[in-house]
Amino acid sequence: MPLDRDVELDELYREIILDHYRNPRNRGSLDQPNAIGEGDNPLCGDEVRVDLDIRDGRVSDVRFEAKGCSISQASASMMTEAVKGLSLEEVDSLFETFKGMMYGSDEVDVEALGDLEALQGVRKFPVRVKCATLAWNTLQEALEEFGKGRG
Amino acid sequence: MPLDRDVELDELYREIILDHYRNPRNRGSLDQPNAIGEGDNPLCGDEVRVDLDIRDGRVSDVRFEAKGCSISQASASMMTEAVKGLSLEEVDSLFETFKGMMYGSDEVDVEALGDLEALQGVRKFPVRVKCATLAWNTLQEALEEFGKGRG
Amino acid sequence: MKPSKAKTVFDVQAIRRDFPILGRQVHGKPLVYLDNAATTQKPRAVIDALVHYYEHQNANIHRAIHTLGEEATAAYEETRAKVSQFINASRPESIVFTRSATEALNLIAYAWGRANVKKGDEIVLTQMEHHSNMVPWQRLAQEVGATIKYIGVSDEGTLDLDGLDDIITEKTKLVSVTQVSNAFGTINVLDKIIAAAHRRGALAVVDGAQSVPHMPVDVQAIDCDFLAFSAHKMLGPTGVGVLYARYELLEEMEPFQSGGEMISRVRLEGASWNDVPWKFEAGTPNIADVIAFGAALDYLSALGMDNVRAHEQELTAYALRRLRQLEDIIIYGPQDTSRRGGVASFNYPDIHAHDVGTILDREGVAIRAGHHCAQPLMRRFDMAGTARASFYIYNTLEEVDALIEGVEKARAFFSHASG
Amino acid sequence: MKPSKAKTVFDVQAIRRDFPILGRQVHGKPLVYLDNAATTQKPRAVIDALVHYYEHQNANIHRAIHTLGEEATAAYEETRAKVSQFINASRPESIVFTRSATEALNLIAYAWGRANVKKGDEIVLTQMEHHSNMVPWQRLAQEVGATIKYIGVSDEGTLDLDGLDDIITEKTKLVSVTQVSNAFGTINVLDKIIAAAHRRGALAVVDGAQSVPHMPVDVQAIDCDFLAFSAHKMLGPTGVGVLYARYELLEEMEPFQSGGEMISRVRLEGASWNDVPWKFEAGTPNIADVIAFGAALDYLSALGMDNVRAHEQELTAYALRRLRQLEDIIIYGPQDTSRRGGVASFNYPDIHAHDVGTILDREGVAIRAGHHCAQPLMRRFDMAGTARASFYIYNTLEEVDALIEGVEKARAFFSHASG
Ligand SMILES: Cc1ncc(COP(=O)(O)O)c(C=O)c1O
Ligand SMILES: Cc1ncc(COP(=O)(O)O)c(C=O)c1O
Repeated sequence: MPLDRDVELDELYREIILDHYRNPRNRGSLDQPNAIGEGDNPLCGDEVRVDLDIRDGRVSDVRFEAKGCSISQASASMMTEAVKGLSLEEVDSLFETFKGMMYGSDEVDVEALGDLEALQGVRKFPVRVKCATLAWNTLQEALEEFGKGRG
Repeated sequence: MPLDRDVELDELYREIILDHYRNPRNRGSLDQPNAIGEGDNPLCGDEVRVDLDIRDGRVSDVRFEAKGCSISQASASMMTEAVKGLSLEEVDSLFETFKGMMYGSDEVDVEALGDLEALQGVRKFPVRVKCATLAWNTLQEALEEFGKGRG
Repeated sequence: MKPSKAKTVFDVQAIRRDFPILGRQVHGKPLVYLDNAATTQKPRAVIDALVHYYEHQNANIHRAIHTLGEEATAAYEETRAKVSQFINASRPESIVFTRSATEALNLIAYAWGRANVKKGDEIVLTQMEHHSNMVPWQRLAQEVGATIKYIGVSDEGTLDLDGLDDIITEKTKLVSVTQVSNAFGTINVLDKIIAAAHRRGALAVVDGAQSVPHMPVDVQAIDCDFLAFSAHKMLGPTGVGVLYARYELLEEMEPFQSGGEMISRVRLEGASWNDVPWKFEAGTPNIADVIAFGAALDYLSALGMDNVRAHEQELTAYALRRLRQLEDIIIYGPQDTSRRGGVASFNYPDIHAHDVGTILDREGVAIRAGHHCAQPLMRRFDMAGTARASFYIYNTLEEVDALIEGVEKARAFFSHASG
Repeated sequence: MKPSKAKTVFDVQAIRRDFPILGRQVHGKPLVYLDNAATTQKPRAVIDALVHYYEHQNANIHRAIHTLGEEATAAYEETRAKVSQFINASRPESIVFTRSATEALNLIAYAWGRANVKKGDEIVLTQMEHHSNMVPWQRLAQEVGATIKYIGVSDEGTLDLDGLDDIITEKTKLVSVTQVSNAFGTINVLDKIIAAAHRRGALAVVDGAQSVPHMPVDVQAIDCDFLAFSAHKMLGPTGVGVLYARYELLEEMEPFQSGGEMISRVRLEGASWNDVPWKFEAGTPNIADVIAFGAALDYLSALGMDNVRAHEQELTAYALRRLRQLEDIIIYGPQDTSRRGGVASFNYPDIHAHDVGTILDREGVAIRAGHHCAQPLMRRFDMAGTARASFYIYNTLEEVDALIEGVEKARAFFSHASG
């Protein structure tokens, strides 16, 4: 139904998002994670869990489990791909850039986001923004807990 | 200011009411009441206390103390005059007639009310009806308590 | 497929004209509002009642000696009488105004529960309760050391009443059950449960948030001790809830909140309480909205609650029929519309309800997607949520068609996009 | 006597045109509304905001995936941000919406008080508190075995702060004081009291029901821990109250009511809570009225709270001046209008306030007569009540003249009638 296409909707559900939704990367759990985050969105019931293996200040491995909509699952999957191998500082700064994009700041260098840039279309759907940021917030909490444990 | 007179207001504050307000009858307390009622109007803070001496099923003596507006005080004063000497059944039936008048029932024999009839004008001022009935409700509670004590 | 030609029980087009919001467009499409279990739209008469109040009568009530205050007080108390009639309470003093059904349930838990439920006692709920009829009891139970037992839910989404006698026992102090499930639409048969509660000396609370707006409800016939519901789910304004209680219970109970309006005397040493029901309405109440709620009750009474029910049943039957024809779809709750309110709750196994909701919204169709504040029920069916369309007096068969088209579009969108 | 020619700080006639109710007649006379401490009238902008909401956006909030729900949620949260700015809170999450100031105070007593006030602890109030800031603490104290101590009131109607150090002690857990007396208009100087409370490790609650509507209030400057006020006393709709609390306190506190909206996860075994402030807003909130309250805040902000205060001070000074000229009259509270809000509270020794109120009403003048929900203060002055005129932005010097004429008429009526 080409004549009937809804451009904003196509922007929300970009092909790459649907691909991550259907074929999630890094789904599952780690045997011995040294940081774990659990998050949920009280407003819609989405739930996510992130397992991390952090070595020498870097994310050496990461897995996720999620119940939720295509956006929250795709976002979680894309996030794990994006952060694997990054230093904790790099993760922080990537999250800042990502939030900047989701909350519509103009100064964001979307180039730096790689595939994550595909989530831009969510901005037009304010209620879905929380779906896109859930995994990231959960990751951040896990890293904070990890930081405290060492601190 | 005769041209400026407000008929309904004059009906509310009939001369006889103002007289009872200024020169209350049976004000005070009894030395040995065998029934006491205390009532208040939570909405405006009016307070009334009724002391009764009941003998052989009749109100042989009655006194009241009241804090409140002209209507509540005059009504209490007029009530004491009206019930003194009546049998408890007669008090009941007088109260019914009185309530009938205050709540606008058409079938009321106002003749039977004597001076109390002067309180008719209060009907036009719904918020003041409670002021006029306070003493009566208090009396009734005292009689109920008395009845229980004997029952 | 064309909409059924069956004539509905009242003139829906005339009703629609009474609801200004139904003229609105969403994303360039006419609004199709199917989220009525969350809140309903308001007829002109209710909006006008608010405007009239604020333009002509606005004043604080119960203690005013002036004309505005007198008029506002009379109008406020008139709604109490209307509510009482609407649910056939034996007297208006059985009606307490709260902010919401939620507050009404909390009031019971605080004012009755704290005084009457003790360590070792039991409270009986069902697995399909709305969080508002679950969390207040969980907190009460935890605080006093009581236990909560749940009546289970069958695969069909109905209450499982086998073994009721093992659940409601001598230890039970209170049974609280929803009359209609907001998540699936299941109409619960209450008489067995309430009779069992009373037989054991327990009180029966009915959550009427989804029943009172949609069908005739008679508290004396149901024989409940408490009933809670919300004005905003039955054409009324937001911010008004109702607690019905047997008058004697209200008399025995201590107040919940305290302050202005609910007192008789206050001294530095303590206070005594006003009469029932004002004892339970501390502070300035939501005067304007209570008064406007009266207009909502008038509107529903004029339609007749039997007709409201019949209209919703017709829409629901049609919606279920059409949904069943969609491939792969899962529909929750009883298929028999005589046992089901105006709710259609469904899922595609491979499309999340949120995604269906978003695509429907682009078509102007407003449904709810999620757990519907009934997470334990969702878990019972091992899912995060459902897509839920819920109907009311102004909905039409054509709007059901729009829903179905939207659902088909969601399906097509996801398969097209994947293709 | 002619009204003072002093030009008021803003264009009152223009303001009056914004208030539809001011065109109303009462007993054939133009309405003179001087009962603003009980509730204020509403400008067209607030009424329009309600109508606009119900005609265009009405939906349940926070969990909706559809456009109406999204818009309603944004508008609701926007008012939270406006309230936060209005009282200079450090963040919007410090603002909890309740039904009323009364509910805000009860929320503190239940959710903070029950957890933190223990047997033998002390709570400090004043003798001039409104019942809403007295009875909840009395009940709390009775329940846990704490003691209430009162700061006394001088003959002038001000707080007696001598001996404050004997009243607020190591045992004090909480001090709750009104910023402005609703009965007399006294403005209380809070800094000494709040500093004393904090020095002893107690929390400070401010009842702002009569201050926030009438003067600039800055919670950070006052340094209070909690502040309570009501929308309906500041041009807003009925049914909305505000609790401000320091964010960290809200985080520590357990919820008050529970149910929908305020949860994070619910299981059959128990629940966990949503973030602050939603944790404290159980059930469907009063969405429409919160949104319309935003329009009231805009209206007041546009006028400027300094100007509101200045206008009321001018009216009050004029009213006190004229009242003082009446023979035999007794006026309560400070005569110095810099220490007094827009309230004139008075009595004739031989005419009851109700009788004055009734006669004024016949002249179209609405005042309050009675105990003003401050019975202990009335007892302190050994009276059942007072007649109280209270002013707001739309009142004029001419309306003060109407008040005085009415009072003279009451006086004449009673002496004429007795003659
Ligand atoms: C069954 C049921 N109970 C209680 C409630 C709570 O109603 P409110 O949010 O108006 O308090 C709802 C509303 O969703 C409901 O559907
Ligand atoms: C000083 C004060 N505190 C509290 C209240 C209670 O306000 P509400 O009735 O809106 O809860 C009032 C209102 O009369 C008041 O004047």
